[in-house]
Amino acid sequence: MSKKWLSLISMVLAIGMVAVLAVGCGGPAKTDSTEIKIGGDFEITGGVANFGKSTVNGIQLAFKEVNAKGGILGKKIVLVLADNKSEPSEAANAITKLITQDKVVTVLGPVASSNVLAASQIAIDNKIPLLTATATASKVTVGDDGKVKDYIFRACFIDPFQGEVMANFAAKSLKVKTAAIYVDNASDYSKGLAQVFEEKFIKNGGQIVAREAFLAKDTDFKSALTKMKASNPDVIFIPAYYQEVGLIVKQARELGMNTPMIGTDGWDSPKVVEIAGAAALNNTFFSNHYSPEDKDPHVTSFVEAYKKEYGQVPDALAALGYDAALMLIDAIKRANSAEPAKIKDALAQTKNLQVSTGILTLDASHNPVKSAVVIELKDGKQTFKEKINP
Amino acid sequence: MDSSSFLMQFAQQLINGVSLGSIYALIALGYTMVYGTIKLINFAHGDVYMVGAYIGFFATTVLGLGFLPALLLAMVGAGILGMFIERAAYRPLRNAPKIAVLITAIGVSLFLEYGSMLLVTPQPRTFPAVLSSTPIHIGGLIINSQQVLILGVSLFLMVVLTYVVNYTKLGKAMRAVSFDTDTARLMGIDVDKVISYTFAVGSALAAAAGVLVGVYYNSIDPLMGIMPGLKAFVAAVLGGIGVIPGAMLGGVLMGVIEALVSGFISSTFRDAAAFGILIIILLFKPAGLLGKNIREKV
Amino acid sequence: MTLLKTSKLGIMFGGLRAVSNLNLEISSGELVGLIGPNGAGKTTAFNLLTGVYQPTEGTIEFDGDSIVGLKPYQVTQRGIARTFQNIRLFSDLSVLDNVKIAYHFHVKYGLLETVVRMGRYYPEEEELEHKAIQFLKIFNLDGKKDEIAKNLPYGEQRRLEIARALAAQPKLLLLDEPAAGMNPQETHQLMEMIRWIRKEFDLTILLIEHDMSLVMGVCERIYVLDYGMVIATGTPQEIKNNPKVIEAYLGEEVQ
Amino acid sequence: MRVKAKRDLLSLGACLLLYAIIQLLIEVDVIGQFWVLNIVLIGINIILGVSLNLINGFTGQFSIGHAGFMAVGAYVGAVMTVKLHLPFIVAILAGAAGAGILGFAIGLPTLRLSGDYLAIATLGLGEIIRITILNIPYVGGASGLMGIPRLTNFTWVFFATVFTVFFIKNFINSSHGRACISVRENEIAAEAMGVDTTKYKVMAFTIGAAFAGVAGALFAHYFYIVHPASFTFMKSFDLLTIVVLGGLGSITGSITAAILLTFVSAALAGYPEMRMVIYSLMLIGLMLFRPQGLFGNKEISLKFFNRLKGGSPRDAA
Repeated sequence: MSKKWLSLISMVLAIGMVAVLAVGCGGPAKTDSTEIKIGGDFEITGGVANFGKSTVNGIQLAFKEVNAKGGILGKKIVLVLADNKSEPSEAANAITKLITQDKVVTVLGPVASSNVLAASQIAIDNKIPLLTATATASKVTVGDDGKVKDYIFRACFIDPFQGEVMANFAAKSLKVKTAAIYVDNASDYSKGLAQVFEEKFIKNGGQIVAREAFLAKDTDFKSALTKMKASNPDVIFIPAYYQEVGLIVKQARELGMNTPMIGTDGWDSPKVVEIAGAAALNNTFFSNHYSPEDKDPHVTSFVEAYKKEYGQVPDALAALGYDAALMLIDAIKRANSAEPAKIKDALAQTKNLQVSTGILTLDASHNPVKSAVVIELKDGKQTFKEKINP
Repeated sequence: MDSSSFLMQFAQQLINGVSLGSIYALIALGYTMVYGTIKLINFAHGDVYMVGAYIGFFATTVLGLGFLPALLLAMVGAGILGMFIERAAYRPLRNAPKIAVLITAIGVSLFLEYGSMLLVTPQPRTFPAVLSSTPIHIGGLIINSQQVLILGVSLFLMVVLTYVVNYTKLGKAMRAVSFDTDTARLMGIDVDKVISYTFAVGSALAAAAGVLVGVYYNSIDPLMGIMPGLKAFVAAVLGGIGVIPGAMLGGVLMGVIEALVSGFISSTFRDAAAFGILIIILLFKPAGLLGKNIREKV
Repeated sequence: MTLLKTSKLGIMFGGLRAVSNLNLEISSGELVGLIGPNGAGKTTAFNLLTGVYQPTEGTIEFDGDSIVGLKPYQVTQRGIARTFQNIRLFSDLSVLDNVKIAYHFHVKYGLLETVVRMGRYYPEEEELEHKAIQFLKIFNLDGKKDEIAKNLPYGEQRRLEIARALAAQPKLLLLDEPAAGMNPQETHQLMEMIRWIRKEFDLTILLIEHDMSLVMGVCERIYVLDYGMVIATGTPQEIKNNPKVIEAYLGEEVQ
Repeated sequence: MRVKAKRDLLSLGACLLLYAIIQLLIEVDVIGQFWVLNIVLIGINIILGVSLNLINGFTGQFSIGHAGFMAVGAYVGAVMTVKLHLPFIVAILAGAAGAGILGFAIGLPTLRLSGDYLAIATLGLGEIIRITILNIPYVGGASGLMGIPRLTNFTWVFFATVFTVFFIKNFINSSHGRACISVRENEIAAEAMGVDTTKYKVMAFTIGAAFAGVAGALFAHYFYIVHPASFTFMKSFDLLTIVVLGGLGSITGSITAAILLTFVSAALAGYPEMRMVIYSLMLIGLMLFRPQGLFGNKEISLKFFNRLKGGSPRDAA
């Protein structure tokens, strides 16, 4: 490469950087009266970028649909995205930018509970509602003092609910006495569920015979599985996301473990079947918001629309993102205003809202009350096992 | 647990460890080769491995190729990519401080990760089953045919590489460049070309690893190269970086350590143990297990 | 009074005996040369004396104490300073800083005084600078005190290295081929300077040199090393006429 | 000398003035929340960059585990306020002490290694620290430690930054600092000149780690939560980038690079999908353009800048 060329590239880069700086420092964006700006503080890069992407896809689909129908209050709804690099401090940074620079009226996101917790205080301080589609930790909506955080909402189950559902399912439906827990040590979602499951399972008279951990993005699970096999559990609880779940189930079966395996809504993705293979997944169960067998038109139309838009079947995060967007749209409509305080009040009163995953009502703690279903994977097909009401 | 079942478990963990370790070794081979020649920690190596896996993925799914053609295509593609990276990002810095090149390597690594994320989305893809996978049972122990294949391939490549480095003209040139770049140039060796080929070979190896791992775990994503890349580097250092059999030894050792720690101590401390053992070994053998400790002449 | 005494000093590298049975005895104030053909073990002997290598056998006594097992910096602090065959300056630092660093272990102020710049910091730094410049003056380098060491011409780099070694205020100065790469005129000046600094600083000097004119001209006593062993010792005149020495240098006569 | 003492006071005065101006702009809301946050981040990054520069740039020890020490400072600091209800200043000092002690304990054995081996060892140590934190339920493990009060503000960060910069600048310009630099320049010659190289390597490492701890404690008390995800080896790489981009052995360089990179990151927040791609290209471009870093190992000598940022050209004291 010639020197000249090199310095040319460097010059271009330097100019580009200055330009970026100039744009970035350009101060608060102007508010356009024909649109409603919603912030999206998401994991676009970094460790859980795939979850962030799914959730954003779901949200954007919902916004697109509503805009195609003329928007709300006569305005288009626009999602302004900011990346939090899958990291709490960046989540705080991103939400600050969204609120103070972009002047959004509500913020959707982030995915991980820890990132939501870092962002939520800033939302509260600025009196901007924050609606997370996916953060399951109880503390997200309720403070340490036990008070409900005014401006913070969520669209997903909380850890205690799903953990209890699966603990009960293991004890009562599978009638097992011993369980092993295989947890993603880097994920608060996973750890939160594991903790609740353990408590409830023991309360139901069960016994935890093994606790093993992996780290997100691991690909080899055989060592821990071999160890688990030796303790001979009746069931293995794997509160994790589909990519790792697929690999774990596959490798467990390869090691000759025919134990039933159970999990939570993170399992919901066709990838699980693709990775593990249909046969390996027999005798596995997980809790979810809805069952695809459920021929509810809301479910099928969502799945179809999503497939059409992105060329893939939605996973649980996409569905929850879509639901969160629907909740917000509904709240703005009911508030008949795009003022943050009014949106907040309307969100709190969300009731019997039809979303893709069912009928949703927010309780006093800003957590959705909706029934869960337990799904069995049979030859790669999701089949309805039982329904559990909260 | 009685002693026989303990032994069984121990043996199974060894199998798990060796199979995991052969994957580290496969990636470490390319790492160590590049380092051996130009003393650069090529942090983008793990990402070239990822790109290789994606080339293999698209070759099998879109082009409908079989395993071997896809593997070759991935190796060629990654080889070209490797040469390009070296040409564009590393060669202009040949005489710059090493640490500057390291930062560039980190830049390249980020570029590959997030560039691919833009191109292929961050969602994982599933590799089609282009190779059969049959569990083999040996008296209660279980091993997968693909694991045997991966181990075989890495051993094979290790032997081939050792041969190339020690007995071929290119290998001799590589060692000459590694020993003293300026003298090598004076001896009529086209240093740029040698380094370029080194990157091509190293990257092709990474791609081979990527495709094999893609088939074995059948799930790939744009960030899949980060941890294996780091661990492979650790493995290479453990074995003695720059030494080809060292990469193999280091890789297998890392795998076995991880398996034994998860199997008998605690899986939560698996990675910490791997790094810890690396540090302890370095303190006693500062150049790694098979590395020669070259003392500065005073 | 004996300043340095080694007895049966030796070191093995793998199977190679680089230095063996080395017995040196140097009195205070002496100026001694250490010569020998290439690979005779001269620099290795220096490295043994300064703690860079640990001997596999034998003893080193300096100023009445054993210094075997000490680290190089401890040896220096006891009073042995050296220069290197291949110049080892702090090449990106200024000439002045090079000398100041050698002064380092005489500085008394602590970390706290450093950071808040109180107490002994300013007075000592002032004195340090003053002394460093004094040393540079001796070597005629004070005019170049702010230049970067690696930009100096070769001869000046050699001088700077000696100045730096002197700044460590040693009792014994080890010079490893101080005249290497110098022209006869420079060598001559160096010779004068070596004599002068010995007198001025009341030093004992041991030097390795290939340049016979320098060794013969300046040293009072010479040790000749071959294959790691002392093969002769004596005054320059004695050495010149020693058949063993001639053989070592010119090779064995064909029989 | 008198002149130099006077110049120190002068730059200190300039710092106070700068502080007053920015604080005023914040009070009257000319600098909004977002930029306050980024100024705080800049301060924290300066502390991290300058302290890592002491290890990498001045002492020449290739360390890439700085995020680990930052993590220790953050967690120790947060435990002080959240669990033990101690005042903020105690948290900062405890964070510094915790990271410093760990730096000492780790540095003593590992600094025998050199070059790339030291690099990989420190990288490994950083990861070990993070994994260990993941496994301590007392500090929240994977959920992070929550409920940390926001005690850090511009004032704290500003003065901590000024203190760090002055501390390290004064250290470097002392006999101790020169001993550290001599280790970088030529370890064998340094030993031969009576410099206890191990001691100075460990000293630089300990001081660097302690300041990373300060930065960690400030960081923890600004973002309400500390989480292991904030301290991965990517964070260490970011910090290394600050040091190398600014110039190894240039304090003002690290300061400039910290400001530049934080601004770039903030500016790129508006392009979430392209952000890392642009960032990585910039990194490559800047390195090709200036492999020795923005300032090499020189300090900026423009007086106004020097006073403004509290840095100073290396005085030939």
